[in-house]
Amino acid sequence: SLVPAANSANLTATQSRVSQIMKYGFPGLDHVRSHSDYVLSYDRRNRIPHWVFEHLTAESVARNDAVDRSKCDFKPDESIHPFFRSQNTDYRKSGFDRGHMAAAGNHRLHQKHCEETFYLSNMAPQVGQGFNRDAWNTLEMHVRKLTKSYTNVYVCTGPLYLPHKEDNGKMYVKYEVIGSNTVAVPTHFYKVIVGEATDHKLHMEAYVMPNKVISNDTPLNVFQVPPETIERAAGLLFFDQINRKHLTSINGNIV
Amino acid sequence: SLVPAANSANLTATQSRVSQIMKYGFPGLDHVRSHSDYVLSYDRRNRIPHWVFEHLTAESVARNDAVDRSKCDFKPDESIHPFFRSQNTDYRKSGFDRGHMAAAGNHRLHQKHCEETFYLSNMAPQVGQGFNRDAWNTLEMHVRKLTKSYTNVYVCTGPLYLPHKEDNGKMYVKYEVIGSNTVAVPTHFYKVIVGEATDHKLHMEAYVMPNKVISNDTPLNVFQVPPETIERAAGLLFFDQINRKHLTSINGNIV
Amino acid sequence: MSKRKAEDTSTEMASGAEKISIKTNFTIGLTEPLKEYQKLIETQVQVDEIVDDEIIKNNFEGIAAAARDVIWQLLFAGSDGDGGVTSESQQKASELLEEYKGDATFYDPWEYNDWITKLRDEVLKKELLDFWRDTIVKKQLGPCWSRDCDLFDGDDTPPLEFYAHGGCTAPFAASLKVRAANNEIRASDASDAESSREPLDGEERSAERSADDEAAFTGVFDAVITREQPLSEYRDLMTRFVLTDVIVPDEIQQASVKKIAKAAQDVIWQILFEGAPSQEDQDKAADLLQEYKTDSGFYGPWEYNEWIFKLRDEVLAKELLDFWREKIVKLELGPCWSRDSDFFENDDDVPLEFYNKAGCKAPFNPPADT
Ligand SMILES: [Mg+2]
Ligand SMILES: [Mg+2]
Repeated sequence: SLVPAANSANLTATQSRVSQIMKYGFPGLDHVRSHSDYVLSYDRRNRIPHWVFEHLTAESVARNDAVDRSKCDFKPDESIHPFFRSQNTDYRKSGFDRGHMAAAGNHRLHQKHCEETFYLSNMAPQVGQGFNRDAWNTLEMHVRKLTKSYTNVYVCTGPLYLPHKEDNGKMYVKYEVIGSNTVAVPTHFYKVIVGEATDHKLHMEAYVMPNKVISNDTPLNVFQVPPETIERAAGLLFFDQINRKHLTSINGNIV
Repeated sequence: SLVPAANSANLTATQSRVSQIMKYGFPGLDHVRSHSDYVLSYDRRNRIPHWVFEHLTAESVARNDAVDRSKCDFKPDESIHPFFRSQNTDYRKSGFDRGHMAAAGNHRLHQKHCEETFYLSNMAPQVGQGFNRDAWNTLEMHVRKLTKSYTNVYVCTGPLYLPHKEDNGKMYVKYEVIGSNTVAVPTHFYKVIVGEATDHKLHMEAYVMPNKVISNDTPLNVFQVPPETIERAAGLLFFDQINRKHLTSINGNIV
Repeated sequence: MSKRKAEDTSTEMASGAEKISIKTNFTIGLTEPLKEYQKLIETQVQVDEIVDDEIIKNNFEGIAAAARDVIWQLLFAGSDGDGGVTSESQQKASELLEEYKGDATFYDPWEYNDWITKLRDEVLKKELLDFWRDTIVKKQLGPCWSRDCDLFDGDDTPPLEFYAHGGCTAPFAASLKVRAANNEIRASDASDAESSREPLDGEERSAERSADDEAAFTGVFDAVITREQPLSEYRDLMTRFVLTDVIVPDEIQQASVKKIAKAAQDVIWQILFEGAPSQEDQDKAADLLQEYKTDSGFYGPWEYNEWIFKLRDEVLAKELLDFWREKIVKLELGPCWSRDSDFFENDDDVPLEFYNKAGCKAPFNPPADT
């Protein structure tokens, strides 16, 4: 079963919360794990997620002093087979941050929601200064801010391994792997977002950012791409349950 | 009898044939496709299989003149979404063979069995001369020959993307991608085999070969590796339904 | 079910297919047959706009038929009437045949395989023995098999018989024999190995585990840092008991990190506040403080963030204003926040207030959005 048995409402992944988060379809079905406030598909070969899915509202991202961040700690995900589980030791001295895919700041309703974003299965190695702590964070804040314009914000986040052309004219995919569990360092990260307005109209935005130092004065829209580009590269289909013709806008352009 | 009777009921992927092939467990569950005589898991990001599973007997690999190879032709797999489907055009002029994962020569009971191994979803780019047509073929013939010693032979085949260390001391995964669908060229291929003897004892063999020209005088046992090595690298668990303690031998060593 | 299947197929159908007309009648002249053939393949088969396998195959069949025609003409048309084929014609036929076979291995070997036997028979009948030996046999232009083409398996029958004419043998016959012999040797090697190899001993590693690894694993060790070389002693403790290759349970590792951190706090406190610290003392304390802060960014910043306030207050109380300005403020040794540690996000609290003492302010700007 995708969903662990629920004891207290909201604090474990209930069937109904999962259907709410995944309302517009699963991008893929490989090793899906449901947490109390986000859903994740795990890439056992690369020891990082394929995708994580979140459902945000103004309430879930609001500041909440009842959530104590100091009780949140990066921890290995025991539900992943030890052969494929990343460890804190893989990241130490690697030069990369343990970058949240489902951002901690998106899950502020309950202590447990926040704590569950600290599973290492929700992390991917990200350049720290200049990326995770800067441009990528700006994008995460932009997503949270969308809850001011939309009643519901759905966001899918994950890694990409994009090819580049070399001098011999051939295309190659190349990425670093860190630690004894050879955790993949993605070349890029994506976010595909759908905002549901009060009039029920749907607006999509899609972003790809390179996993490297990005100048702080780069505007966010530089990173917008057609969602199909991400789908082809990631091997996933996003918001499959929405006919693209029913979208009012993509990346701000009326469709 | 473990061998399907030669009638039309066996010409599509029947539930019972699938359970027979997959008797000892699925290595993973990502986009599983069942054909009439093999089962495949498709990697939509890399446009090649994660793994293919076959069940071989002396009968299924025996020469059969009723199967006309000239009617077999490489064809795109329409069951794969067009974003993720490899095409013949991806391979042309690439310098790589369309390398069968489930080998055509393992499926000689029926015309349809053979033809279905020609779906491009069953292919991965392989070096032709010196690999697909030589060392890798030798390994495939070795597997067929095992049907002389064992009543049932189960074999799982697939690609690997192994990291290497560069001069800066860091580890990288690097592989070429070909064609407009960016089909991945794996760095290595694996086979994990279980032979079921007449006394019901189980024997496992596991091989990894680099996707490059291999000298014809290299003995096969040079490529034997502990099965765990492949599992960690591939992100898969092979023959999960067999307790490793119940194996009589691994790579010829009594365990 | 996907709501998007319909759209996807419709866009796929529009892919270039109808732009190129389906032609099956291709012709290749006798003057520059190779060039003409290559041009046709380039424009009608290998062009990126054509992606439909049916059209590609159809065009290839048409061009291949034209190639077969012209090869036949080049080799046999001259010989009955005006006596013999010129070596120039043979040369042209040879080049084109080789190119055609190369393409046939990818697009369709079956027609080629059928036809090449007819060509051979005619070549032998017309006694074009030079062409037979130097082109067909030497360049291995007989039927495609697994050595030429990914459509075949290695256990298909090699076309040995095809070449066994006019005093020739297949150029690959010798290597086939070597391979067969090798396979026999391999088979016997494998059975030898079965008896001789010992099972691997998985326990070896643990027997060799050093005393340090043992201590790292159990967390039982003394963390002592002296005033003499505090940074190198701190690093030594971290290296031996934390940065080990042994897999240590996270709780034990955290306790070890805390123990070493406590030792670092103690020695920094001693250096700064037990007697008047020299410049050298202050440098030492700052070096260690900086390293300790960096590590706490990874292992958990909470203790550091609490303690650094106490340190600050004591530094200001003791009026160590140089240390405050040149070290704590300038090196940003205040509480960890998102710039220092992946535990935080940019919209978490920014420790601006910490630095607002003794005429200083934070040496960084708050993020634009807070
Ligand atoms: Mg982050
Ligand atoms: Mg092959």
